[in-house]
Amino acid sequence: MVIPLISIILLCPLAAFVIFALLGLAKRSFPRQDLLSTAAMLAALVCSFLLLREVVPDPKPHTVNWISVGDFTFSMGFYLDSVTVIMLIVVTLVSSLVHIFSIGYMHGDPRYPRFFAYLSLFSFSMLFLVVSDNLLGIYIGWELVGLCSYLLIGFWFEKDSAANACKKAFLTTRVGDVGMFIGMMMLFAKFKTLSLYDGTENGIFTLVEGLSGTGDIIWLSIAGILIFCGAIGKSAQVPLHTWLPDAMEGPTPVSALIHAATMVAAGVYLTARMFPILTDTSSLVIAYIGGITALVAATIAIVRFDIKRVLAYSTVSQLGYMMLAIGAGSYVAGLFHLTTHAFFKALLFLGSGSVIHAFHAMHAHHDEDHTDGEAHEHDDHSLVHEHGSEIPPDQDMRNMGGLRRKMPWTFGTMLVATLSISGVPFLFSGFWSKDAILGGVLGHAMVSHSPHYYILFGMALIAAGITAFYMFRLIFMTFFGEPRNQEMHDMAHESPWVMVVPLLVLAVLSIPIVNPIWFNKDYVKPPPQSHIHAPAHAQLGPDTKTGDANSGFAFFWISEAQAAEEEGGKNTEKADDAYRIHKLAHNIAMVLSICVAGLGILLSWLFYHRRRFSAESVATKFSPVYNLFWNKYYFDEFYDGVLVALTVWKSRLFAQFDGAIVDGTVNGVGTVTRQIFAAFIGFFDNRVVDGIVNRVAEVTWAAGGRIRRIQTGAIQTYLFVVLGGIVLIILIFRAL
Amino acid sequence: MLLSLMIFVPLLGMIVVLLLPRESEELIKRVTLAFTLIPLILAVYLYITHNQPDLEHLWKQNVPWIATFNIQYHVGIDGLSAILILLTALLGPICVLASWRNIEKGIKAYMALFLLLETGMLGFFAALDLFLFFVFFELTLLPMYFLIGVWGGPRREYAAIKFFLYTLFGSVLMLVAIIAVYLNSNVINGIAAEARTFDIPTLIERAATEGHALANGTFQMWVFLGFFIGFAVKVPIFPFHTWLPDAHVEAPTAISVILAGVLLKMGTYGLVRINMDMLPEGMAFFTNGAGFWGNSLALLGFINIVYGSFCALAQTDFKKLVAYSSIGHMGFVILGLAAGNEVGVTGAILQMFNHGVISAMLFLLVGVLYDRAHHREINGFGGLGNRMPIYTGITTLAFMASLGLPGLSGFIGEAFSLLGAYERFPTLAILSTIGIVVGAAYFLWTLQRVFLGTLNPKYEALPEINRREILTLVPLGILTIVLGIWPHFAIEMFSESVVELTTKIMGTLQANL
Amino acid sequence: MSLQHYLVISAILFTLGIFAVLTRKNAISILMGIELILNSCNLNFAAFSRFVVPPENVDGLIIPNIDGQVIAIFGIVLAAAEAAVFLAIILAIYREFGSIRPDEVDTLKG
Amino acid sequence: MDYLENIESLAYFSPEILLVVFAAAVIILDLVVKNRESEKVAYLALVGLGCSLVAIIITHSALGTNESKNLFWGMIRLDGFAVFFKILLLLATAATILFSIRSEELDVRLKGEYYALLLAVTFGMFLMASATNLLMIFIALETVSLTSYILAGFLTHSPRSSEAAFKYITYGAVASGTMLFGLSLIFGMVGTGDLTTIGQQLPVVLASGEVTALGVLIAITFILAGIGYKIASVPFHMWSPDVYEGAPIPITAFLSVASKAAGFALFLRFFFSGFGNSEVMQSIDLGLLLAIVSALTMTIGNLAALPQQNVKRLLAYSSIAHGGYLLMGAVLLTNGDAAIVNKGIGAIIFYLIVYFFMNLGAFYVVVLIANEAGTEMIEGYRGLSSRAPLVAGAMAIFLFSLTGIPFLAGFFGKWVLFTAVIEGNLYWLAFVGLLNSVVSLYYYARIVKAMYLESAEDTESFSFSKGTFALLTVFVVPTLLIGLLNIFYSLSEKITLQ
Repeated sequence: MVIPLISIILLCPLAAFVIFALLGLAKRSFPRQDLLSTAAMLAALVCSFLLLREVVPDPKPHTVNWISVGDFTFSMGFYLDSVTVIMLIVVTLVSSLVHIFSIGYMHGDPRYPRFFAYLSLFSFSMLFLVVSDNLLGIYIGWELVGLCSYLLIGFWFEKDSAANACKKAFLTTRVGDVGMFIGMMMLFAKFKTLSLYDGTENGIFTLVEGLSGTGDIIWLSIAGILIFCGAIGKSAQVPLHTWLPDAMEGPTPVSALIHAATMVAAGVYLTARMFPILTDTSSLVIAYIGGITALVAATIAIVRFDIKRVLAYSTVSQLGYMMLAIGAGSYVAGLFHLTTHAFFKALLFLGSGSVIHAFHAMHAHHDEDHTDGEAHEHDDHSLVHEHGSEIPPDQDMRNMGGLRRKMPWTFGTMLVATLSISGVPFLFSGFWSKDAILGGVLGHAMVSHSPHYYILFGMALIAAGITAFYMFRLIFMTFFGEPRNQEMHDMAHESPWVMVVPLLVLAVLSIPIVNPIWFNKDYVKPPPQSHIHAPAHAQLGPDTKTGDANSGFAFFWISEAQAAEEEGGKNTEKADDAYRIHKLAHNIAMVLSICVAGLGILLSWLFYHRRRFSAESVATKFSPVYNLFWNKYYFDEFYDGVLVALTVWKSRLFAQFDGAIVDGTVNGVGTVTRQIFAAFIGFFDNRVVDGIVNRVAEVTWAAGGRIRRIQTGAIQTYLFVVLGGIVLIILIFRAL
Repeated sequence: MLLSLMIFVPLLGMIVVLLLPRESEELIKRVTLAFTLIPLILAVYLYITHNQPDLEHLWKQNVPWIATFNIQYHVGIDGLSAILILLTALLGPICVLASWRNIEKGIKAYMALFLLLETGMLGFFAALDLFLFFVFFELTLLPMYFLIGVWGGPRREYAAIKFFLYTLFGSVLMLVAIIAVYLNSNVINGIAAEARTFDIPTLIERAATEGHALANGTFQMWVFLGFFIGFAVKVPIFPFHTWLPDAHVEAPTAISVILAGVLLKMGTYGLVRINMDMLPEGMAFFTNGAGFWGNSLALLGFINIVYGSFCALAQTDFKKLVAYSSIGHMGFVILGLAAGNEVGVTGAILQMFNHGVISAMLFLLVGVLYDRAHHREINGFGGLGNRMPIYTGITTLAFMASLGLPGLSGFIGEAFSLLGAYERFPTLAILSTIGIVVGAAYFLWTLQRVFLGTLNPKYEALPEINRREILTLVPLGILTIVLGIWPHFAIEMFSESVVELTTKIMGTLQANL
Repeated sequence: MSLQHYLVISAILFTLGIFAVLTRKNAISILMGIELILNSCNLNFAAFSRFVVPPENVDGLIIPNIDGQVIAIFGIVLAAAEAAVFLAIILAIYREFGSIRPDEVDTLKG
Repeated sequence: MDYLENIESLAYFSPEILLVVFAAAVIILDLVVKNRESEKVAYLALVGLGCSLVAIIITHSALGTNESKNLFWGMIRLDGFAVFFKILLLLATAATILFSIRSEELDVRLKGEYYALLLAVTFGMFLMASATNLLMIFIALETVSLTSYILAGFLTHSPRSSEAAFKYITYGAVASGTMLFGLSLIFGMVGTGDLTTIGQQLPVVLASGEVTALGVLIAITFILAGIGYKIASVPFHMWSPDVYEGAPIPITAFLSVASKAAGFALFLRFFFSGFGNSEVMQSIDLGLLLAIVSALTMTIGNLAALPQQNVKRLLAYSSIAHGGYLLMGAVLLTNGDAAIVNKGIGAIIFYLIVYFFMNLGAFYVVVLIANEAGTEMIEGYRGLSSRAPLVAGAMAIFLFSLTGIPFLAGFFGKWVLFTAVIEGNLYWLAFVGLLNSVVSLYYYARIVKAMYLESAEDTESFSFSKGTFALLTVFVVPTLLIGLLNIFYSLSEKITLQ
C-alpha cells in the first residue's frame, strides 16, 4: 500500500499543476483551478493519514534505478518512517488549510488560478522532498520548493519590492544550496552513493558507521556543516536569514504555508535526517547557528511594526530553536517543535492574513499607488537589493488596534497561537516542544560538561522570553486598545468562513492533545547513532540508549512514568545517570522557561496594554541597541556594502588596468558600470582576450602594409632586392 | 545505409531548393521543412531501434573513397554520436520553423545553406574516418559564415569573419595533428608494419597497442594538444571564446540555435571521440592531477564556468547573456570530461545534450522577443509577465532548466559533472559551484528585469507568443522536463560507450601513476 | 691567358653590368648593363669550354669540345632578341610616360 | 643513357611543331580575315592547341608508361612528367584564349599576333617542361620570357600595361642574365650541359675538392634567381604584383598559372636531375634554403595581399603565396628518401591541377567583372551576390578553395602538400603554411564579404552569355570535385621524375 499511497500523495498536486500548465500553453485555463488544487491536496491529506498505519519499525526504502552507468547506480525512491509520515501529515494538512483559506483570501486576484497551480506545485515539491530516500532526491525537492517559493513570493511581481524579494530569496538560498551540493559531493566521493538508507546497496548511514575512530572526522564534520549550509539558506538561519522577512512580499497564505510551516522547516527536516552523520563539531556549529539565530531574530522582531515581519522574524527565531535542538542532540525535540510550530505559526500568519484581508479595500488602493510610484524607478534595478521597503499600511500594526471586537474569531485563534508560541504552560503545544528543546540543550550541557551548551541554553532562554514579549506586543497592538486609524478600522470586518475555518482547525491543532503521535515515544525514535558521535554521548554508554533518553525526556511530563519504567528496566548505570541528569535538566528548564515567558508577557502587558512604560522612551534611552535591532543588525547593509566596496575596488582596478594596457583609452571606464566581477571579466574579454587577437591581427595587417611599402614601384629597387637577396643567401648559407 | 541517407538527405534538399524558383517562398520553406523532417524521422527510428543489435548494420557504412591515402567513407554510430545526431535532427525542423517569418531576404539561399549545414553536422557526428571527420567539421564553416554574415545583425560582417578565422585557426592545428596521426598510424616499434589509415576505430585500437607509435605518451600529448585547440575553439574554451558572443548576437535566431545547440557540441564531441578515446595517454597527461598540466583541463573547465557566468552577469543584451551562459555551461562539460570517471563523463555527455536543448530554447525565446520588440536590451523591458504570460512561463522554464534547477534536465548534467569532478579535482569542483550561484543570479536578474515589475508602457500591445513559436518550443520543453525526471532515456543510449571509455581512461591514469 | 684571366674579366663585366642596372637613370643604360651581364656569361661559357672540358678523342681524331661556344652563340642571339624587345618596350614607355627614366615609371606599386 | 638523334626525335616533337605551325597559320589568317571576324583567329589558335593535345596524347601512348625518351641528343626529355605539364600548360593557354575572346580590354585589331604569341609562349613552356640541357633550359626560359614581355605590354595604349612590360623585361633580363651566369659556373664545374651528367659529376668534383661547396652555393643561388623569378618566390617576386596588375587580365591569369607551372616543372627537373644527389644538397643545406624561401614566400605573399584593394593585385600576391605553398613540396626534393621526394613531386603536381582550376576560375570572374563593372577594385564586387548570383557563387567557391576550406579542391591540394611536408618531418614549415592559410582567409573573405555582405549603390543585374556560364562551370565543377575523386591523387602519384 505504501507505494500507491505515496504516488497518490505526490501525483495529485502535481496533476493539478500540470493541468494548469498544459491548458495555459493552449491559452485556456481550468474553470475552477482553486477547487481542483484544493481537492488534490485533500486527497493527499487523506492518503497521508492512511499512511500512518503503514509505518514499520525498520523500514526499507522503495527505490527504482534512476541512472545507472557502469558500476554506478543512482536510485530514486521513497523512504517511509514515522518522521516521514508526520511530515507528510503536517505538510498536507497545513497545505490543505492554506488552500481553503486562499479561496477566500485571494478571491478576485487577476491571477487567481495561477496561485493555486503554484501552491499545488509547491506541495508536490515539498512532499517529494519529504519522502525522498536519498540526498539527490532531497536536493531535487529542495530546489523545486525554492522555485515555488520564488514564484509565489513574486506572485505580485508588478511590485518591484516583490520582484526584488523573490530574486533575493532564490539567490540567498542558492548560496546555501551550493554548500549543500558540495557536501553531497564530498559524501559521494567517499561513499559512492547518495542513498541514505540501505536498499539494494548500503546507504550512507550504514556506511558511515563503518568509519572507525571515536573522535571527530574532520572531513565528515565539514561535509555535515556544508550540508547544513543548505538548511541555513532554506531555513533562514544567520547569516543567510535576510531573505525570509523580505519574502513577506508574497501573499500571506504563501507566507503561512511556505515561509512558516513547511519549506523553511525543510531545513530542519534535512538536518534531522542527516543526524546520523553529524559529528560533534558539526553539531556544535549547528547548535550555535541555531542559538544565535533564535536570539538575533527575536531581538529584531521586538521593534518591527509590520505585522508580517514580526511573524517572519519570529519564524526565523523559532527555526533557530529547532536547529539548536538538533545541534544539541535533541533530535526528537527539534522535530516536535517543527510540528507544533508549523501549526501555530501557520495559524498566526493566516490570522494576520485575515487582518490584512480586513483592510482589503485599502490594500487594493495601496497597490495602485505603489504601482504608480514605482514606475519612475523602473530602470533602477540592480543586483543590490532594495530592502526595508515601506510598510504597507494594511500590515502596519500602528494602524491597528482594538480589532478584537471586530474580528473575534481571528482574535481568538491568534491568541491561542500566541499563547502557544510564547510557551504558556500545559494547554498549548508550543510550551511542550519548546520546553523539550530547552531541556534537551541544558541536559546536553550538563552531560557533556560543555560550556558551549550552557551558553546556548542561556541564549535560548533569553530568546524564549523575548518571544513571549514581542508576540504579546503584536496581540496588544493589533487587537487591544483603541483603533489608531479610524478610517481603516471602520472598514475592517471579520473574514468569510472559508478563511475562519482553517484558523479554527489550526487553533485546535495548537492544543497538545491533538498531537498524540508525539507522546507515544516509540513512534518517533531518533535514528541510531554511530561511533562518530559525541564523545560526551559515548561516555554514557551504549549510544542507542542515550537517544532513547533524549526522546523520553522530551516529553517528560506526559511520558515520564512510561519512560522511566523502560529506561530503568534495561539500562546500564551510566544511562541511568544520563537519564537522571536529563530529568533534572528538564525540570530546571521548565521552571526557567515558564518564568521568562511570564516575564515577557508581563513586560509586554506593561508596555503595550497598560502603557505603564513608553516603548519610545526606552528606545531613545537605549538608542544604539534599538538602532541595531531596528536595522536588523545591518545584515543587509553589510551585504550591500560588500558589493559596493567591491564596486569601488573594481573601478580602481580598471583605472590601473586601462592605464597600463590600453594606454589611456579611458572610454572603457564609462561603459563599465556593471557589477564587479562581471564587468571586470567582460572588460577582460573585450580588451585582453579580444585585444590580443586584435593586436595580432593589427600586427599582421601592419606587416602587410610594411611589405607594401617595400614594393615602391621603382624597378631598380626590385633589382636591388634581387641582388641583396642573392648576397644574403650566399652569406648566410656559406657558413653552413 | 540509413545513416548515409540521413546525412545526405539535407544535401539533396539543398539541391532541390536551389532548383526551385526564387519567388515561391512558401514552397521553399515547406520543402526545407520536409527535408529536415526526414532526418528527424530517421533519428527517431534510430532511437527506437538503437538497442537492437540485428539492426545495427543499418547504421553504418564503409566504402573506400580516396584510395591513395586510404581514406574511407566510413560512418557509423555509437551511443554518444547517436544522441547528438538525435539532437541535430531535432533542432533541424525547429530551426526551419523558427526561420519561417523572420528571414526577409533571400530565403532560398538561406534554406539551401541551412540544409548544407545540417549535412555537415550530421556527417560530423557520424564520421568514423578521421579525414571525413575533419571534412565534415569544416564543412559547417562555410554555411555558417554566410548565414551569420548575410542574415545577421548590424555587426554581422565582423562576427562572421571572426567566427570563421577563429575556427579556421583551430582547425589548422587539428589538421597537423590529424596528419601526424595518419603518418604514424602504421608504425610499430619503429617499423612501418601495416597500411596507414584514417579509420577511427582502427586508430583507437592501434593507439592502445603496446609499442605502436600512436601509443607513445609524448606523441599523444602533442597530438592531443593539436586536436584540443581545434576543438577548444569550437566549444569554446577560454581564451578562445570571444568569437562566440559576437557570433551569437549577430546571428539570426535559428542560426544561434544551431550554433549553441549543435556546433558547440561538435567541439566537445571531438574531445570525447578523439582526445579521450584515441589519445588516452595524452588525456592522462592533462588530467592526472599532478602539477599544472595535470590539472590544466579541469582548470579550463573551471575557468569557463566562472568566467562565462560572470561575463553573463555583466551583459545587458539578452542574447549576449545567453551566449555567455553557454560558455559557462560548456565549462561543466569540460570539467566532467576532465574527471574521466563514469559519473563525470556521463554528466558531461548529458550536459552536452541538455545544453543543446536548453540553449536552443533560450535562443528561440530571445528571438521571439526580438521579433516583437526589435531590440534585446534587457533593461529596456519590464513587466512583460503580465502581458505575455505563456511566454513568461516558457521562459521561466527555460531559465530554470538552464540555471540547473533539479527536476529539469540542466541539473543532472551539471550535478554529475561536478560529482565526478570532485573525486578527481576537489578544489576545482568546489570552486566551480560558484557558477551555480552566479548562473542563478544572472538568470533571475534577467527574469526580473524583463518580466517582473511594472509593464513598460511601450509594450502595452506586445502580442503574445504565437502557435508556431510555441510549436518550436514545446518539444524542447518536453525534453527538458522528461529528461529532468527520467534521464535514463538519454543515458541508456550512451552508457555502454561511457563505461568503455572511462575504463580506458581510468586504466591509463592508474598505469601512469 | 689562363682560365683565371677570362673569369676575372667575366666577373668584372658582370659586376659592371649589375652596377649599371642598379644605378643608371636611363633605360637604355640599363639595357647596356643587361648586355654586359649576358656577355660576361657568354665569355664564361666559351672560356670553360676551352679550358675545362678535355677534347674528345674519336678514333684518334682530337675534337675540341664546343658545347660552351654553342651556348655562347645562342646567348648572343637571345641577347639580341631581348634588346629588340626591350627597345620596343622603351618606345612604348616613352610614348606613355614621356620619359625613359626607370624611377619615373612607378605608377604600379604597393 | 641513350639519345634519340634529331630526325628520330621529330616524331616525338610533333606537339611543339604543331604549335609553331599553328602560330604561323594564325599570323597568316590574321592577315586574311577582317577585323570584325578576329574571333576566327582565336578559334584557329584553339584548333592548334587541340591538334597539339592530340599529338601529345599520341606521342605519349607511343612512349608507353613509365618510359622516357631523350630527344635531340639529350636536349629535351619526353616523359610522363613532361606530358603532364604540357597538357596542363596547353589547357591553361586554351583557357587564356577563351578569356581573351571575352575580354573587352584587349584591342581587337591586334589580336592575330596576340594569339600567335600565346602559341609561341606555350611552345616555350613545353620546352621548359622537358629541357634537360643547360642550353635548352636557357633557350626555353628566354622564349617564354620574351613572349611574355610582349604579352604583358600588349595593351599599347595603357600606361599600366607598358609599365608592366617595362618592369617585367628589366627584371626578367637581369634575372635570366644572373641565372645564365650561374649556369655558366655549373658548366665550368663539370664541363657539360647535360643535366643528368651534371647530376652524376657534381658530387664527384665536389668530393675531389676541385669545386668548393661555396662555388656550388653561388651557382645555385644565381640559378635560383632565374627560376625564382619565374615562379615568383621571395626575394625574386617583386616584379609579379606590378606586372600582374598592369598586364591584361587573361595574361595575368596565364602568367599566374601557366608560367608558374612551367617554372615549377623546370625547377623540379633541374634540381632533381642536376642536384638530386643528397651529398650536394647537404653540402649547401639546400633543404633549409628552400624551406626558408618557401616560408618567406607564402608569408610575404599573404601579408602583402591583406591591404590590397585591387582584386587583380590581390590575386597576384595570393599567387605568390601559392607559389610558396608549392615550394614546400619542392623542399622535399632534398629529402634523402626517394619515396618522400616522389610524394613532394606528386603533391606539387596535384596542387597545380587544383590551382589551375581555382585560380583561373577566379581570374575569369575578374575578367567578367572588369567587362561589366569596368573595375578591378574590390568596391566593384559589392552586391555581386544579387547582381550576378551565379558568378558570385562561383567566385566564392574559387576564393574559399584558394583559402583551403575543406571539401573544396584547394583544401585537398593543401592536404596533400602538408601531408607530404609533415612526412618529411618539416613540422614547422607545415605549421607556417597552415597559419598562412588562416591569414589568407582574411583577404579572400574580403572579396566574399563585398560580394555577399555589402550592397552596391547600383543594383542593376549583370547579364552574361550562356558561353560564359559554360566556361565558368568548367572551372567550378572541378573545384568542387577534384578532391573527392581518387583519380587525381593516383594520377599525381604516378608522375615521377627519373
